[in-house]
Formats: sequence, structure tokens, C-alpha cells
Amino acid sequence: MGVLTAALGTVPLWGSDYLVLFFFLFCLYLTVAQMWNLLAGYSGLISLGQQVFLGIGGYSVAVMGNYYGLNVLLSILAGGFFSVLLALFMSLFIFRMKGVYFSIGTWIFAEILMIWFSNWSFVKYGTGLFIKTNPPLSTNETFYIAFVLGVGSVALVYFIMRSRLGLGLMAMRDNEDVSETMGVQVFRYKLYCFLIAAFITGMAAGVFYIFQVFVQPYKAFSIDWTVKLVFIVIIGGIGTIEGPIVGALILVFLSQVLADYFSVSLLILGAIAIAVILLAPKGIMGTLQAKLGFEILSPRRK
Amino acid sequence: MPDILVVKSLEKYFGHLLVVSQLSFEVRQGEILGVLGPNGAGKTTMFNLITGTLKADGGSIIFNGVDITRESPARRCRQGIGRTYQIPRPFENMTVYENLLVGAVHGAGMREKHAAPFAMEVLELIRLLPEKDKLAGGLCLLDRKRLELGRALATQPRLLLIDEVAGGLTENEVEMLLKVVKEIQHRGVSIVWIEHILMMLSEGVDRLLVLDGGRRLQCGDPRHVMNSQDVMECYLGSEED
Amino acid sequence: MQRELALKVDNINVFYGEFHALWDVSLEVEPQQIISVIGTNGSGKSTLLNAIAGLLQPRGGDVELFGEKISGMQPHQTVVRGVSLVPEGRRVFGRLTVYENLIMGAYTPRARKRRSTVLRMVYDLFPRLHERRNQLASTMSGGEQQMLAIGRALMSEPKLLLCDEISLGLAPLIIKDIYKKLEEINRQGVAILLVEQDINRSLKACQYAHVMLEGKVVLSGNPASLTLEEVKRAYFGV
Amino acid sequence: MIDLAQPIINGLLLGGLYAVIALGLSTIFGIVRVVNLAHGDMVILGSYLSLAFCMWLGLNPLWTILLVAPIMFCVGFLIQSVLFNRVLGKGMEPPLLMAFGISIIVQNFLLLVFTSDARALKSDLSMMTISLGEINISLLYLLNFLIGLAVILGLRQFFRKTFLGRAIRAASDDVVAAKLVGANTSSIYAYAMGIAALTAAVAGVLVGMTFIFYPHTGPQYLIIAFGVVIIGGLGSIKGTLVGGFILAMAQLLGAHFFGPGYQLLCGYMVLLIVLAIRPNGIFGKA
Repeated sequence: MGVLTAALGTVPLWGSDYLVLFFFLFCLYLTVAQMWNLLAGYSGLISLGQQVFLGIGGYSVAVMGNYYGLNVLLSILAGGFFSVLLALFMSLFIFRMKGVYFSIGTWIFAEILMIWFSNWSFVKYGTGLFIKTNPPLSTNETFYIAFVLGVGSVALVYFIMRSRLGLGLMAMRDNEDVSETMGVQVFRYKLYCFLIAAFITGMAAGVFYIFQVFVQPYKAFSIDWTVKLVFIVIIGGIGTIEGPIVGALILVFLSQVLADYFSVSLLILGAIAIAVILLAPKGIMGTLQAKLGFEILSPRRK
Repeated sequence: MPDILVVKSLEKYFGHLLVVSQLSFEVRQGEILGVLGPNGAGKTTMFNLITGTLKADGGSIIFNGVDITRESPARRCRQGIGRTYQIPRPFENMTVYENLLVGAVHGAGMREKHAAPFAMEVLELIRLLPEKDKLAGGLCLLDRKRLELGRALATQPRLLLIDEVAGGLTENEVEMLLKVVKEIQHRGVSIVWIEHILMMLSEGVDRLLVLDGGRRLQCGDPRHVMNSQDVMECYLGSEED
Repeated sequence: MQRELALKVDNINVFYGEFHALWDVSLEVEPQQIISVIGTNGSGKSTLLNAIAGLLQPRGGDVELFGEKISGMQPHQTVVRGVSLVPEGRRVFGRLTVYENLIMGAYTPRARKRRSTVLRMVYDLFPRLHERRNQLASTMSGGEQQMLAIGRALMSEPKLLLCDEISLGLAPLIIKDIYKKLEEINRQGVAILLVEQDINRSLKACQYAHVMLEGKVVLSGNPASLTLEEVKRAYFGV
Repeated sequence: MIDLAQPIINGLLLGGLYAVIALGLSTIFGIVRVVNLAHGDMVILGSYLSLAFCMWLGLNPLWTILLVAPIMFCVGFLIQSVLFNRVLGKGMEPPLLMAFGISIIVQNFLLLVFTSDARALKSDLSMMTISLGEINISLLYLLNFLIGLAVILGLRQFFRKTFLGRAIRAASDDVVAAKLVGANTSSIYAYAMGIAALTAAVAGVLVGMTFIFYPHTGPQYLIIAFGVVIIGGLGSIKGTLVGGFILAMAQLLGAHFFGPGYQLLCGYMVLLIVLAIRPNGIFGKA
């Protein structure tokens, strides 16, 4: 594991530009998917509105950098911060909803923000904003930030799982009602996860859009984001720490290798998703774990 | 000593159906109260109301002198109400040890450092030490029932609600569990115990509560209750035509 | 030559996951017979009926209907062969009218062809259902819903009727009425397997009884030869 | 008052279209308990099938309904029997991913075949209006409304009067009891999805005649469908109609007061308010 992490962290030193790009995307997808996994896989919150934080994160770096000349790292942090604020506000509404209604509620929030931003003169309506960072970042520098986020998100979920919160989350994942009668404060823990996921997702979005140089409401707040996250997490193995790693690798691999045949790569992705659900409903890592009984990042207590 | 649990005129509707009706009883400190009743008598619903999984539509529940009718299930557990389920519901993807840890950390509010030796102690009591690192989903029925008891115990309850431990087990296995329950009682835990095998209840319990149609039919000395006419009737059907 | 059996349950075992719900249960029902199975809740009576009807699959053992093996079949396959279950808790289609519920009872192609004839017979047996035919099933009383559940089960023209706790939650007078109807149905040539908690009622109605406890048959005999004391002991396991 | 009458009339007419869009989603949820996230894409698939027939046979788009509807019925039937039936009862995630898988396959299949160009189903109707004093009624909107109403009423009659319709209702009422009377519930579900897809086909043709569409327009209609069923309650035909009216009315009145940019926003705001007050929808069961 350590070797792989080290290899990943040093890609700019030995890899081609193409590889740097590949692993940059991998790290960011991994980060955001790991957060969706924290929600859907452990807290039972199936959010279809994670794109809301991706949009907020993207616009935060644009507005903070362009308008106020804020340092780039602080702008990224600001993206996380605003996402948490928004998540708190959203929770007033959506935490009353259950199951499907929660999922739809989060999505509607994202749609509202999409329309809001495309009608808001401050962010130049639907045309979107170019992003100028202060100071300007090289490709490698952006890669390192993404790397820190990617590794950080895995470590974060790992440490959450080793903590009191994680113990409760794992119990909730297996049976929410029973865990509540065992003293687990289900509502509060769900809220914590929602806020943590918003924070990290918001920051990852900032890095992604710095790389894209351009943020635009119809892309940033698009459901396509969440569709990708669902694929990554469920194909990889929902409720496992390793699942999103494998899933993100598959997604980035498909989209990069078949970059010239964009729609073909997505067709294949759709087919893989259906095949995985039919053949290995727990996802690739979930099924491997169940069959072979190994875990690399085990949150197990002994 | 005051009663550990006092239930007053408890009521619960499912839609328009009254499933628990004006139910009142108390559990004395340190006793085992057996609960009996035919299908649909409202026994498990009563447990769900006491633990807070269901919200009562009327009446009150006083635990240890505090009105807990509006508290969340988690809070009730922290205050000392533990329960087992009729069909064991362990956290299947967690190990036996982790299952107990959940109880100790979240239910009893211990730090994980202190919870670990306590969980080991409980493992020994329920005789599951050898299975400690097995996934709970892979346990056999007897071990699941043991875990069910152990997990509830790990929350350090002052009142333990037991929903049928004997179902589906052989006689020897039942006797083994009976011993565990007795040990739990000796630790000063009060127990409310739903069971279908009457032998267990008439031997093991201090008092017996009989429910029918969500109402209290009888409550008192087990032998006396078992021989009463209306209890027999509610099981055997009425004689008159 | 062996006498023909309507139903032969031979040493079946049923599990819910890890839970061993039925242990080597065997029983037989002859055509024209009413057989009852008595036991407390959790004793495995409903499980037995569900396994016969095909809602549950036994692990080991055989179920035969008039000599044909039906274990391993799905409910829609057993219905075609003449098994009909009146489920516990009645389970009428609440948002369908009484008439529609009965129509649904005649789901199999064979039953659909004879639908109007059988429907008339069911209405004759339960005139109340005819009176209420356009009413939503959910708005009827418990007793009426029980009649509807039985009527619906009869619509498939079963050779074997399985009844799960049909007296549960009903007033004594209504129970008496329903049991009379069952005897009438039986006289028309339908074998019946009854499952009840109510010992007295089912002992009176049947020709042979089994008592179940904890998933096993613990006592069998014809009602005349069984003493109430014996039955109670087996029933409660004291 | 007159200037309010126009958006209200349009809202009413558009509401009929919205109701048909949502009909299949609502039906499938009520019966199979699956939230078909690919529903919007099935609508758009209907639009493209119609487009293909228009180009190939030179038909008026309206007549293509007769061809598109049966094809979509088969598509729905197959999707349910081959895919969804296998993941029922395994929690919420598997059907979710399954639906996303179907959605992305449909979208990209359409992209490959039809490219990403904007398309429309052209007919003479789109220009015609009826004038009632100061109010103009678009003939196309009127047609949408009437066909929508016809589909909804037709479906209602189908569920009430036919054997299959009754069987579908019975299965949605109590699956176990339906099995016990001898129904093969898997095949009932497949028929139900076929019917849902059929309504999606009608919706697709109407949508295609009224608005421009792209291969990836599906989710837009999915969220409209969601909006309708949130207001009307999942699984209720009557609620679907009411939900369609309320949502369309909220949108058009919003556009009237705040400008066209806010049309969708106002619809969503109403949805959020409904969800905040009644987390299961106005007509939804608690």
C-alpha cells in the first residue's frame, strides 16, 4: 500500500504528462467518490445531489481568485467552507425526508443552484467564469494538491472508521434500527457525514476546476457528476474503503483510453455497471472480500 | 426501592387498528417479569414502545423515576434499557467482538480503550470467546442468540428486554441460555422476558404478565396466572357455543 | 393397493436463513378429510402451510399432492394443481372490490373458464359477499374479509384448501359461522388442512389432529382419543 | 386579470403533458416499488424513435405514436424481465445503479446514432393557435393536453376494467396474496413496466413535437416527472394529474412574474416547499 502511494505521489517525477493527467483525475474522482461512499455506503444517505458541492467548490475558487485575489489554497478551503454552509442549510429541509425523497430532494437543490447561477449576474450567468489562481499553479502543483486530497480522503474515511463515529456507522450500515436501540445516535452521525462529505467534495471540486480553468453552471451542477460517482462506488464495492479506488481507476481508465470515442466509453461503462449488479451485487471489492476474506485497509477491531 | 419501569395506560395504533390498549404494569427492581400472549397480542410492539423504536400514541413510560416517553431510542439505551430481538439481528458484517463493542461504546458510553476489556468479559459470560473474530453473519442460531444477549448486556442495561431466546433451539441449548439469563439477573439487572415455551417462564420468572389483543389480561404470580380461566381461554378458545 | 392421499407431507425441514423452523414434519390428508394442526404462535404451523403452498421451499423431504410431487414448485404452479391457501391475516386485496378479489381468485386459465359458475357457487355459500360485491375489500369487517379470503381461495376450484388461523381476531359467533361453511365446503369434496391456535374449535371440526411445538409434531391422534389434558401439555410444552 | 389568464391556461395545458411524462414513473413505483431513474431517457428514446419513423416513412409525428408505443412496450417489458426483476428485494442501490446503467446506455446509444444535434418533431400544428379574445391557445398545447388526458383516463380504465389491470393492482396491493391466487408476479411486473414504457412513448412523441431535444435531455424530464409525483404522491394516477397541473402552473406563473429565466426555479421552489411540509408528497401515504 505504502509503495503504491509513494508511486502515485511521485508520478510527475517519472511519468509522462499523460500519466500525470490520468492520475490527477483518478485522485479527484477517488476523493469525491469516497465521500459519496461515506454517505451511501455507511450512513444510508443516497444523495443524488453531490454535484451541488462540486459546483459550489468550482465557483468558490473562481470568485475568490478572480474577484478577491485570494490565495489559491485558501480559495480551495473556502470552497469546502461554503459547501458546509450550504449543506447545513440543506439539512434543514432534506433531513426530514426519507429514502427516495431524500435522494430527489438533494437533486432538486442542485437543479435550483444550477438555475440560480445561470441567472446570476455576479457569476456571469450561464456563460460561466474563467479561473485565474493566485499565484498561478503548474500542472504538477495541481497534481500534488489532488494527490493530497485523494490520499487524504482515503485516510480520512479509514480513521473515521477506526473511531467511535465509525463503529456507529458500521453498525448503522448493517442495521439502522437496531443500532439506534444500541445507543448509536443515528441522526447526528448522518449529519456529521453529510457535512464532512460536503467539505471534502467542495475542496476537490475547486482543484478540479482550477485544472479545467473554466466553470459553468450547466456542467458544474449537472447530475452527470453524481451518475459517475454512483458508478465508481457501486462497481468498486459500496461500503468498502477499497471499492472507490478500484471504481475510480476503471472510470478514469475507460474515459481516458477511449477519450476519442466518448460515447462508446460510456456505453461500456453502462454495460459494466449492469453486469456487475447482476453478477457481483456487492461490487468488485465487496465480492472479492466476501469470497477471499482479505481487506487491505481493514477497519476491523481485534 | 422504587420500581425500575412503570408503564401507564400505554396506547398504540397501526393506522386505525389499536394494537396496544390502556396497558399498565410495572417492573420491580431485580425481578424477572415473564410476558405471555397469543399471536398479535402486542408483546413485541410493547417492547418497541419501551425502547422507543415506536412512538406511543398515548400513556407514559417511566424508567427509573424519569419520564422517557418522548426520548429517542439511543437516549433510552444510554439510560439503561437494553433489548434482544426474537429473530436475532446482529450487525452481520461486523465481528462478534465488534458487535459487543458497539454496545459498550455507544450504549454504555465507554471509551474504546475501556470498552475492550469489558467486551472480553461479556464474551466470556456468553461463552463466545472462541468465536470472537468471526463475522456475526456467519454464526449458527445458538451463537446468534448468545450474541443477542451479549450485545444487549454490553450496553450495561439496568433493564433488559428479552424477546424469545428459546425459539428454534434444542432443549440443551435452551438450558444453556437459561443459565446465562440467570447470571445476568444476578448482576442486578431487571428483566422483562417474552417467551413461548411456558416451561421456561413458569420456572424462571418471578411474576407473569399475560397480554391479549393489546390489553393486560393478568399479572401476578406465575402459577396463579397460568391456572386462571381467562388465560386458558385466550389460548384454547372459548368453551361455550 | 395404497389408499390415495390428497396430501402427503413427508419429513420436511424448513429454514429461515439459519433458523430451523420445521423439523422432520410429516402428515397426511385423505380426500374428504378435515385435518387440523394446533399450536402456539412460533410453533411452525404457518410455515408448514406456506411450505406446502410453495411460498417457502423445504430443504429435504417431499410434499405430494394426489401422488404428484409439488415440493420445489412456486405458488403459481401449486395453485394450478389444486392447492389453495387462505393466508394468515386474510390478506385480501384492500383496494380492489369484493368482486375483483374473487375474480383474482380465478387466476389460472382453467379457473378463468369456469369463473362465472364458480362465482355463483361462492356467492351462494357466502351471500354476504354478493351483497357487498362492489365494495372495497378494505372497508369490510374482519369476519367479512375472512369470508372473502376463503371465497377467493375457492375460486381456483382447489382440491385441497389450506386455512391459516381463520378464527384469529374474530368474534365467537362469526367463527362458528365460518366453521360451518368450512364443513359445507368439505362436504362438496374439498380436503381441508386447518391451522389454529384455538384448540377447542379445531378439535371439534376435524377428523384427525396434530399438535406442533417448536417446529415439530409432538402429538397426533383423532379428536375422540385425545384428552384435553394431553393436548394442553403438548401445546404448551409443560 | 387578462394577462394572468394566459399563463394559467398554458399551465393547465402543459400540466396535462407533465402528467403523462410522470405517469410511468409513478405507476412503476406504485407497483414494483422501483424508482426508475431511466424513465426520462425512455421518454426521449420515444422522441427519437418517432423522429426515425418521421424521417424514414415521412409520417406526421402524431401518427408515429401508433408505431412507437408498441415498440416501447416491448422495450419496457424486456428491461423489466431481463434486468430489474433480478435485483428486486436487494435494497435500494442495485435498482438505482441498474437504472443509471440503462440511462447512460440509452443516452450514448442515441448520441452515436443521432449525434448531439438538437432535434425536433416538426408538424404544422406548432404554429397554429386559437384565439379567444386576448388569449391565444396553442393548438399543439391543446393537443398535448387532450392526448395526455386520454392516456391517463385510458390507463385508469385499463387498471379498473381489464383482467391484467386488476392483476397488476392486486400485485401492488399484496404480492404474497397475488402469488397465492396463482399469479406469476415477475411477469406481471414486466407487463407493468411495458405499460409504463408505453406511456413514456406517448409522452416522448408529444415532448418531441413541443420542445427541442438532445440525446441527454432525459434527466430533465425525469426531474419534471419527479416533481409531479412529489406533489401528487408516488403511485397515484389522480395525484399525477393534480401534480402536473400544480407544477406547470407554478412554472408558468413564475415565468410570468419573474421572467422566463426563473420558470424552472419557481417550479422547484414549490417542490421544496411541498417536500419540507409533507416529506411524502401531498397525496403520498405517510
